[in-house]
Parts: sequence; structure tokens; C-alpha cells
Amino acid sequence: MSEKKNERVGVYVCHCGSNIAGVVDVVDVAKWAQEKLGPQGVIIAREYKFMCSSLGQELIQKDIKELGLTRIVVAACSPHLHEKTFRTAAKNAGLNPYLVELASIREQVSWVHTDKAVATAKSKAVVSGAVSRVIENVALDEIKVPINPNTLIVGGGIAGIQSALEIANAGFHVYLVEREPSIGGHMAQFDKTFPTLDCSACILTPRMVEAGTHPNITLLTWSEVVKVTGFVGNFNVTIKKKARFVNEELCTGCGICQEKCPKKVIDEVYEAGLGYRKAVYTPFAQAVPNFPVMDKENCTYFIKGTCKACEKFCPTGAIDFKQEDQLINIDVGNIVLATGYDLFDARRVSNYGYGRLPNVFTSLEFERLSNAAGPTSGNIVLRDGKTAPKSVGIIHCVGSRDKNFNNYCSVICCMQGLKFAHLVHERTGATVYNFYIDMRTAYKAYDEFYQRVLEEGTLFVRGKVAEVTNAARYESEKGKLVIQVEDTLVGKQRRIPVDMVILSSGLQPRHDAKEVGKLFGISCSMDGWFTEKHPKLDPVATMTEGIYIVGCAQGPKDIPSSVAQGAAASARVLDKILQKEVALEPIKASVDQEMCSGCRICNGLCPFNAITFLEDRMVTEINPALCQGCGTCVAACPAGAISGTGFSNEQIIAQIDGLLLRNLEIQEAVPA
Amino acid sequence: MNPKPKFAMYWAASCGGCEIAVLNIHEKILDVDANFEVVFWPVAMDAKYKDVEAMEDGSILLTLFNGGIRNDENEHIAKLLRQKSKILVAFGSCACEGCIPGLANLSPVGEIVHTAFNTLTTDNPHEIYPRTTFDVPEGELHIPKLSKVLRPLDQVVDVDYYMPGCPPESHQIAAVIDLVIDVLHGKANLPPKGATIGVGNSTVCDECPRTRNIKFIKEFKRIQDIAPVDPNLCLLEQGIPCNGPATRSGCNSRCPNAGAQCIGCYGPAEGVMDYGARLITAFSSVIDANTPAEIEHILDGIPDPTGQVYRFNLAGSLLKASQDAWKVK
Amino acid sequence: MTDKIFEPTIIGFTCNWCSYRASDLAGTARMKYAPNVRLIRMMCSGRLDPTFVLRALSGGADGVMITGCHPGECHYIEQNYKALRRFLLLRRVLAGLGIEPERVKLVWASAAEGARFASETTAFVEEIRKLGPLNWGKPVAQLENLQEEISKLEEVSA
Amino acid sequence: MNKYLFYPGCSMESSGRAYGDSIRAIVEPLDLSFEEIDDWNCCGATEYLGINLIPAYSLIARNLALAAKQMNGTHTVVAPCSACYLNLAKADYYMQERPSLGVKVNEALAAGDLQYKPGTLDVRHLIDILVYDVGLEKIRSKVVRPLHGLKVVPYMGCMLPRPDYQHRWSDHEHPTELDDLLRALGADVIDYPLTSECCGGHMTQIGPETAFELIRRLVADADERGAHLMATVCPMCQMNIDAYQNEMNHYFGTDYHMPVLFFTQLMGLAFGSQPEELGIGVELVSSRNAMANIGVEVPVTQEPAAPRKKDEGLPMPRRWTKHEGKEAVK
Repeated sequence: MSEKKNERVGVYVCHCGSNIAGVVDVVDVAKWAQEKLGPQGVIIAREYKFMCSSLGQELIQKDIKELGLTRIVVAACSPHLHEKTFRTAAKNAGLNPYLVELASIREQVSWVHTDKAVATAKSKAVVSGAVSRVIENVALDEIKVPINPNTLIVGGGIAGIQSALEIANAGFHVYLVEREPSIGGHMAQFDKTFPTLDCSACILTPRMVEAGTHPNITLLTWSEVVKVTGFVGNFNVTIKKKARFVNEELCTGCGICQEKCPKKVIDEVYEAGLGYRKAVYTPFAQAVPNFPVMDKENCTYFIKGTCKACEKFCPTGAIDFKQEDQLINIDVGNIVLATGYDLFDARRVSNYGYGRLPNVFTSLEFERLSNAAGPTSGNIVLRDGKTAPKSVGIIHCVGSRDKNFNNYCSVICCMQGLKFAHLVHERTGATVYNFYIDMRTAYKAYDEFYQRVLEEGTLFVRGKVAEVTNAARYESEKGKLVIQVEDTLVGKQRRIPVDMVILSSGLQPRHDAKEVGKLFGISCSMDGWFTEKHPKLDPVATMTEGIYIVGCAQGPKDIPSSVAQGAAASARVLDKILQKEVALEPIKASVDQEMCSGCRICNGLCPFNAITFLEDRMVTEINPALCQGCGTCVAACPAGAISGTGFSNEQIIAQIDGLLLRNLEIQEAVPA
Repeated sequence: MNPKPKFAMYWAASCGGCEIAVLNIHEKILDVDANFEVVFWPVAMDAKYKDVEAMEDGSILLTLFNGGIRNDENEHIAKLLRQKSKILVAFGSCACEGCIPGLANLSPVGEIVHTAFNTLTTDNPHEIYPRTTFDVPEGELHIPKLSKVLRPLDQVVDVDYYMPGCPPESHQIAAVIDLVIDVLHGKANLPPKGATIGVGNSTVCDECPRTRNIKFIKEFKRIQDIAPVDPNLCLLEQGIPCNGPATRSGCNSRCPNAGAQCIGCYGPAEGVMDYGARLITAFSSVIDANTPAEIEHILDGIPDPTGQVYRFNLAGSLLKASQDAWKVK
Repeated sequence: MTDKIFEPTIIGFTCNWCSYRASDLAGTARMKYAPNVRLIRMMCSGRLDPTFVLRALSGGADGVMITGCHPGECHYIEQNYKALRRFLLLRRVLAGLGIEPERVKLVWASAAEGARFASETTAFVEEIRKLGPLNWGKPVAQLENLQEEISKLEEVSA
Repeated sequence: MNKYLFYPGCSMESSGRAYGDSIRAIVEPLDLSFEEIDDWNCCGATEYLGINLIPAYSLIARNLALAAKQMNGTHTVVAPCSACYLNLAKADYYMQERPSLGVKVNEALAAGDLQYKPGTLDVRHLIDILVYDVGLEKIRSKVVRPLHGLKVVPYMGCMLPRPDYQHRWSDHEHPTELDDLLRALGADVIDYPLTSECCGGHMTQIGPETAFELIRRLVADADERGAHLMATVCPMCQMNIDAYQNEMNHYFGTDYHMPVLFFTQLMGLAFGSQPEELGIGVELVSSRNAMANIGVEVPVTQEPAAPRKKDEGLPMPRRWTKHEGKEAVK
């Protein structure tokens, strides 16, 4: 293969205390590297207790300076742990950081193998591979691109609002895009919030108003993002502003149009299908902005061509039936996705009878039911709209922790169930049963709330409910909903008759999460939640630089965590903005246009639109800023015209030969 | 004037097409005669191996060696000519990477011999097989012994230059001869040793005039199963496995121009380690399916994938070129 | 050598985001698995050039294990599908060359599936152990001595 | 003319003759063609699988093998009996699921020069064919005597919807196919929460008390809801509830009178056939009174309107549809 390079390689084998040295004979590995890999260019091989310690790093730096090392191999832990450490060390000693390779002999050897001889042998191979590879490494420089200080936030729920306010207050501009007519999200539908039971609206609406009136926030409700191009620091976003049929300049939000509109429609969104709204409406009184929207599907005028009641009565002539969708194009540097969740569709659990049995309600329905501003003005009643329940069963984990539906725990259902129990108890004095699998009340003041609900006399049955039926078996069950459950604490099957059943439904990824993910170039987990860059250490960033995920879009969570994430993402965004420019990992593909034949094989391969075909010159070009460095096109190019930095063919081939110890007899290995 | 530099050309396991191609350079052949003394060229003139053996080492300036190494005679001459030549050119696909004869490496020699001498297509009532030695009144006759596999020239001797093609295009041959002559007259320098000469530096698509778009293939078809083939659209785009994307340019995309898919005789592009691998990625990259079942179904459209991607390169491919292939002595 | 059990040498390709992290996790969780696999980290399984597999097999590896994120979970959105496509064609070509396609295996493992990574590795090592050392030159090797072959044939001829 | 292979099952000629007759009556108007499988044998009902797997499966698979030999133009086997349907489907499924079983069964079949490759056939129940192949539209179009005024509880039984190997049913806990079909006939269908509960099966033979309780629940609830009769899709359910209703009454000292008819009998009526052709009247718990409701001219009543009224009542969520199910599950 490639001609012999004359690099001066230093190999450093780490004991990691006994983590490595306990299983791998590190001294032998170092000795072996010095002798056997000498011909390849290894001029020094050392072993040391803790390479990552400052002393260990100084050791390397000293050798770089004194022995004029041009390549470094550190045989220690996984690169994901200390690659940066050693690269920085090299950099400080004047060696390009990308001329350092880590050979993982801890995670990949000493921790997973027991036989000392075998582990030592494998370590040698791994080191040999790293040495062969590092010789092929080339010095790389980070790529710097400027950052547009504007930010796009998608989703006006509490997470999005929080994120928007943080950035706006720091003095930078934010575009807040919301699909619905008003911001507020699910939180605006709630009555009380656990565990403190403060009124949801009372704590949310001030934030909504602030966001709505903030000079640094452009509110785009009843709008959706339709196109995203560009890359971190330089995104170009197209937003569809759906026709409201209400002129926002003229509308004062007086609400007369809603009063006069003759068309009553079931409100599937805000009232969770439990109440009605008009064809022209603002979803709720404190909506921000408070301009109404016209619902084309149901408006009598749009259906029959007559009516126009709203237009007649509007004092400012703001109604505009001619209005059309408009496309808005903006440039932003960072994007925060706060697209939230869908409620699990409880009708899927048919044995709980939701949709069939009138007095089975979902959690969101109950939120509206118990909400003073809701369809029953806060009276908790059966579906007939008047009767108050004497007994209520609250079923936890509906659609969650169930292999038939969603395997994951929806996090909020237990506390939600407890909250409901409390509200029912407080408002109706009814007997309340909670049916749970496990009671999950982690986090501050949550379990205390559980204790409180226990003391209030709510009855807890530990067991997964088998079915909810209105088929009475005994006189006592006539006209009731019977909850059939195995009480796993008593070890008995029980039939508990109640008047009302509340299903504590789980949270689900938005039905269109996958498409949205594609739109922004980020991926979803198997469950459908957006995937974070690192589950623990980088929970709000994504694989795509400059795009962040917060709130339930990233996974089920409660209000405090959503708010925290909203703020966290803003901190990340502000950090980027203040740096003014961003450094991109120099792992990029590039095309040798001399060799490119313009066959266009690679053109369909890039999900980040980094690959463009230059019709005029009939060659393909890769935009380094858009390129994420996956290397798919490099591997695909039939002419071998595309090469990738950081993971070049030469590097990988060399590593293969090294791992197979072919480099020991490299001369013979190359035929003729 | 001092004697003309010596020129030799030899055919090992090959079809003779390369010779024809050389003669196809028309009047240019006169320049060859004018500038060279042809000392050894079995196809064109009578010569004895012993004459060549008698020559002093390095006395031949330029040897075009075509054909792969399939028997001990080929091997002997290859080594002999290497020894006698200053410049040894692996001439034509067979010498460069095995070409069609190289496909025989997929079957054991016994099987090959059997197929050749005792199958329906062969009229051999007495089942007479070749034997390597045979006694005649004049003494014992030897016929060359088949080796286990066919080897490209550079797997047997050191090669100075490679000139691929089945056969190399005449205009390329002419160009190379011009170059050598210029070198003789000090008007040019030889390319670095080991270079591939008489070729373009990209792949066939570079010279192919057909229009190309982003490709999403739902079905691979053999060209004869498509009617009509769009004369102006990329063949691969029409589902025809065309080797053009991975094949070294230099032929002026002869086959695609003629309405047929490229079969890859010019071999891999510069620096490519394994030609077949490039085609594997090329074809799989344009497949428009995500489930194993769908993908397999689409792949069924390529009846002989190995033959498809290694038609000219099997003997020169990474696997066949790796050490152990020849260990058995 | 022959009397003791055959220890295959396997090259494993992992993607930086899922499968390599899976192997890291297997490590931090101290899960034990067969030591025969030597890993190479790439950014994505989509980086896998068939050349790498051929190089490994021709360079003395008895098997190659390719690992990546689960379909639909790729950190580069969909590049592991491209790896899948290449893998399937590559296997067909290998089969044509007389190499058991089972010697090249594709495994999906998410960053959380350390256990899966460990068990799949051990399983693959066993599969390769069963297959024995890679002898892809089979058609060639069958023919230990051409002379014998031909002399055999000669006997047949009258 | 849609062609199907037909596996009648034993009861069709004995306890469930009414079912057989009524099927014959509706096949023609719906231009279906049922080709009976030659030399079919008993499916082993609910008992045999509980006793000895291999012979039981072989017994079932023999029918599949015969059917496979016979299929020309169609690969669908229709079984009108839930037990037969479930057994055939089960055998087909598990022979594929557990290859070892498939091998053993085929060994057994080989003794009779038969063999069956699982997956060759599509095993489906009659009502599945009627609702999803023929379609409610067509059925509605054949109705000449709407069953308005006949209050029916649809009883699917437990063997049909579960286990739902091929995802044939709208829902395996509360399937609505029978509801929809009866509605198409104009009957007043009563929502029946017990539609997929067990009728006792063969417990009537080995533990009557258990069976009685199960039967009581079904009958009591139907009665509670003011049903004139129960419509069923399964000969065993029909027999259990019909033939043992009296004993059940004795046992509990109750006095229920709940006729049980096959849904095909009601279809026949709606299509204009005469009761006697459909075997109506042979049931033990007489349906005479129930039938009176349609025998006489009853004013055309609308289908029950959506429960939501103009009053202050709260709206109900939309009903669950199979189509939505597909999406949700995707």
C-alpha cells in the first residue's frame, strides 16, 4: 500500500491503577511495542500508572519536545473518555491534536476479558493497530463558521416559552413558532400542577404574556416550519403562516366574532373533545396572541358560501375571508425544538372501554373537567354533565409500561393520578381508588404528596387493571363501571364498582415526530422521541450541531424538568451566540474533482444535503460546513474520488493490517 | 548511427486481441519499425526462446507483455523477459489483472480440464486428456503444466508500467508509443515506475455523454430485458448494472456509446485497492429500499454478482492477490 | 495448533455513536465476552467500504463483524441502511468467491445495548469457530497436485 | 363469483344444522361459491389439543393438507365454526412458528401421502369473509326485510378474536364485526360488553357449575339490556347457551328466556328467506316471541342516534375504528 512514512511514534500504555494492569501485562505490551513496532517508527514506548493524570500528560509532552515525536498512541481507556484530554496535551506541546490516537485496552480489553495472556495478546494487537493508523493520520484544523445571533424555537409550550424568554432576556432575537392558534401548550389545559397544586394558568399565563409582548420575541402562532436548510450558525428556515382569516393589524381581540358565530364545534384540541368552541375562535380566554382564527373546515361561510356573521359584527373590520397562507423566510443560527408530546390514545386499550363506556375519561379530559375554566366550570361530573360521582377509579400506566403499547414509563402518570385523586376527593368527597403497578414518586416533594393523598383516605390497589366493564354480575354492580383487577398485595381477583374511571394515559411522541426529525436532520429513538447527543452528559443537544431538543420532545417529563431543559438549551444557544463563531469537527469528506467522473452515485446518499452536483462542470462537490462526517459517500465513491479526513481509507486499512499484525512483516505482505 | 533500441512483445494466457490492437495503430506501426528493432514477437515474426535467452540482460528496451500467467511456460518467459528488458509493460487487461481467463480462478484446474475435454460441447469419444509428458521416437515431449490459478504479471515479476484494456484502445497505444519515442529523443520523461499508462485519470462516466441524475434503482435488469433502452440516459439509471462508474477512463466510453453497458476492461481508477469493492458500493448505493427483503429482491436482478464486479479483475482482486493464494507450491 | 481448539481472529467495525458506545458500556458493566474480536471505530456504519472487509479477510481475519445503530436510529439519520445494502451485496459476491457469507455479520446495537454487543460477539465467534479457519481459496486448494489430477484422468482414457 | 374452500366442521351436520342451512341460504344471494374440502375430518374441537399436541395438530393439519391439494384459484379456507377456525389457524401458525412441530406433523401426514407447508393457506372465519370480502355495502343492498325493531346482542364468543394470529379483527378484546353486520341488516344492535366472553365451552361436560355461571352472566346481561335474542357466530356457543339455559335456570333458580340464533339465520331472514329454510324454530329456547317483533309491521325506527343530546351532556369521543388501529399500531 502507501510508501513507508518516517514518523516518530511514541506509545504510552496506561495501567489505569489496576483497571488495566490487573488483567493486561502492561509492561510486556510496552516492551513488545518498542521492539516489534520499532521498524514502523515507534521510538519510545512507556507504561505509566495513570496516563490521564497531569504527570502522565507531562510525560508525553516531554517526549514530544525532547524526542521530537510526530505521532502519539495512548493505550488506555475508550476515546470517548479521554481522547480530548490527550489531544489537548499534545496540542499544548505543539503537536497537532489529530496526530494522537487512543487504543482502548480498558473498555475493550481488560474490563471484558479475564485470561491475562489472551488480554495481553489482544492489547498488543490493538496497540499495533493504533500505531499503524496514527502513522497515516494527518494534521487537521478545526473549521470555524460565523453564528447568526437569531434563534428559532419550535413549539410554544412551557419548555419553548422558557427557552425563548431566557434568550430574549439575554438580548438576542427569538422566533417562536407555534402550530396552534395560541402558545401555552398542554400546560394551559391543566387545572392544578403537582405536587404544590398551584393553579396552572396562574403560573403559566404571566410567562405567556411576557413572551407575547417581549421586544426580542417574534411570535408566529398558527404557523409551521416547512423547510430547513443550512447548518449550525447559518440555518435558513421557511415557515408557513396559515391563514387566520383575521387581520392581526386590525383585530383588537374583543371576541365579538366568537360570540356571534352561529357554528358550534367540538373542541378536540384545547377542550380535549369535551367541550365546544365556535368556528371562529381563540382556544381559551388568556390565549396569546388573542386574535381568533377561523376554522375553514367548519365555518358556514366556507362550506355554504353564506353567513359572514363575524364579518358583519366585527367593529374593526378585521375579518378577511380572502386571507391566504403565507411563507416567511428567516435566517437563524440555532434551533430549539420544543414540540412536546401527544397523549396516548386510550381507545387502543379497548378493555378499558374508553370511547364505549361514557363514564371512562382520559387524564386530559379530566384536566378540563376539573378546570374552573373548563366545560363544567370545574364541577367533576359524569358524562351526563350533572351527576357527581360517588366513587372514582383512577388507572395508572394506561398505554405505558405495556409491551402491547409503549414499553417506557411515561414519568408523569403516577403524580398525575395522585393529583386527580386529591382533586376528586377534595371537590366531590367521592371514594377514590388508584390502581397502580408501581408508585413512582421520585423528585423533590413528590413522595410527600403521595403520603398526603394516602392520608386523605384514597384507596390504593397494586395491580394492573384487566378490564373496565358495565356488565354487572351482582346486584351491587348494576349501573356501575366494574373494575376487574388482581390485587397483587392481597393476591386476590377483585371487582370494584365505581361511577367514574379516569385513565392516567401515558405520553407519546408527536404523531409526526419522524417527519419533523427529518425536516431538521435529527433522529428519533425506537420509541419515537428525539435522540439527544448523549443521554447523560448532553441531554439537550443533538447529533446535528446547532439543533437542540427540550421538554417532552426529548422524552416524557414533568413541568419542572421541561422548564429546566428549556433554560439549559438556551444556555447552550447563548454560549454559541457569544462565541460569535463555531468550530466544527474537521471530520469531513471532500471530492477530488480531477478524479470525479460525475457519475452521481453519491448524490442521493447525504441526508444533510451536503452533496451538490455542479451541472456546468459535471462534478460533485461537498459543502464542508454541511458535512457531518459520516463517511458514507467516501465509502460509496466508485472512482475513489472522495476522501474523508479523520477516518481516511489509508488510516483504516493501516489499522486493519496493524490489528492483524501484518505490519510486522509488511515488506512480504505487499505482493511483488 | 547507433543500433535501434530493441522491442519485444509476448502473449501469455491471452486471446491475441492485444496484438491485433497493436497492429490496429495503422501507419504508426511504421514509427515502431523506424525507431525499434523488433527482436521478439511470436505473433508477428519467428523467434526462438533460446535466442531470447542468449540476449544479454536488460538489452531489450521495451517489452509489451500481454496475457496472464497460467502455466509454467508463461511463468518462464515472464521471468526471462523481465530479466532481458529495461521496461516491462503489463499490456492489456490479462497481464494487468487477469481479465476473462482470470475468471477460471473460481474453479479447480481439474474441473477446467474436464470441462474443456469432456463435456457435451467437446467431441472427445476416447476421453483423451492432455498429459504433461509424452514419449515420441525423438524423445520425451513436454507440454506446459497448468498452474493452480491464473496470475497477473505483477504477481510473478516486477512490472514497470501497466496498460489496461481488453484490448487497450489503439489511440492510447499510439500515444504511448509516441511517448516512448519522445523519451528516446530526450523530448519527454518516463512516468514514475508502477504508473498506469494510456488511460484517463477518472472513470468511464467522465467520458460518457449520457445524461445522469440522482439514481434510485428499484430493479436491476439485464440490458436485453429492457426495450427500448433510452439512448441518452445513464444506463445504470435505467437499472442496467453498468461498470462505468468504477472503471478507469481512457476508452472514450466505447461501450456506452455503442448502447451497451461498460463491462470494466480498463480496471479500477488510480489508487483504488479493489475494483470489485468499488462496484459493490456503486450498485448498492443506488438501491432504493430499506428492508432486507426488498433489497435482496432488487439484488436478485444481478444474476452473477461476483462475475459482474470481477469480470476483468478477479485474479488481481484483493482476495485473490493476497499471500495465501499462491502459498501451495 | 491443530489439536487445540481453533481461535478465530475477527475484525469488528463499529460506529462511533451506537455500537462503539455499546462496547464501551459492555466494558463499564464488566460484561465478559470472547476476546477474538478486534475493533475498529468509524463514525458510522455507512463508512464501511467493502474494501475494508476484503482487506481484513485477505489479511488473515477469519470473520468480520459490522455493527451499527438500529435501523431508524442512525445518528446520521439513515446511513446504516446504506451499510445494510452494501453488506447484502457484499455477501453475495463473497459467496461467489467461495467464502461462506456467514463469515461477515451485521449486528445492530444501540448505545444502551452493551449486553447485546457482548452476547452477539460471543455468538459470532462461536459461529466462526464452527466454520473453521478461513479457506476462501477452496476451489484452488482442492487441487493439491495437478499431476495427480491429470494422471487420474489419464487412467480413465483407454 | 368469489370462490372459497369450505371446511364445514362436524357440528354443521348435527347440533348446528341450522347454521349449515342458513349459510346455504345466504351464499347464493351474495354470489359466494364455497367448495367443500373432500374427505375433511374433525378438527379435534377444544379438547384434543389439551390432551396430546402432535396427534391433535396432525388431525387438524390433515384438513389443511387436503385443502392445499384442492386449492385452484383460491387459497382461502373458510370455517364457519369458531373452534374449527381457531384450530386450523393455530395449526397453520404454529407449524411455521415451531419448525420442529411442523416436521413432526408432516411426518405424521406423510403416512397418508399428505404434506402441508405452513402459510400456504389463508384460514378465515365466515364472518371475516362476509364483513371484509363481501362488504357491508353489498350485504345492505341484499336486505329486503330489514330487521328493524329486533333487539339483538351480538355475541362473538371467545375463540374467534383471540389469539388473533393474523390480525383479522377490529379488536381482540371487543370486536365489532358482528355489531356492524347486524346493523347492516337493520337490527337494533345493543352494545354488549360480554361479546367476547367465554360461554363455558366444554366445561358443560366436565364442570357444569362453572359453565352455568358463565352462561348466566351472558344471558343475564343480555336480558338486562332488553335484548330479544342473542346472535352468535359459533355452534358451540349456540348449543351451550341454548341447550343449557334451562338447566342453568334450574341451578340458579332464575327464569331467563334468551333465544340464541346464528347470525346467518338473521341474514337469511333479512334477505327474504323463510324461517323454516333457515332452521329457525329448531332452537330449544324458542325465538317465536322475539321474531314477532319483525313478523309484524313495526314502524321504521332510526338507528340509535349518538348518545350526545342537545342537553348539557358532554360529547363522547369518536368510536375506535380498525383503520385507526392500523395507524396507531404502525
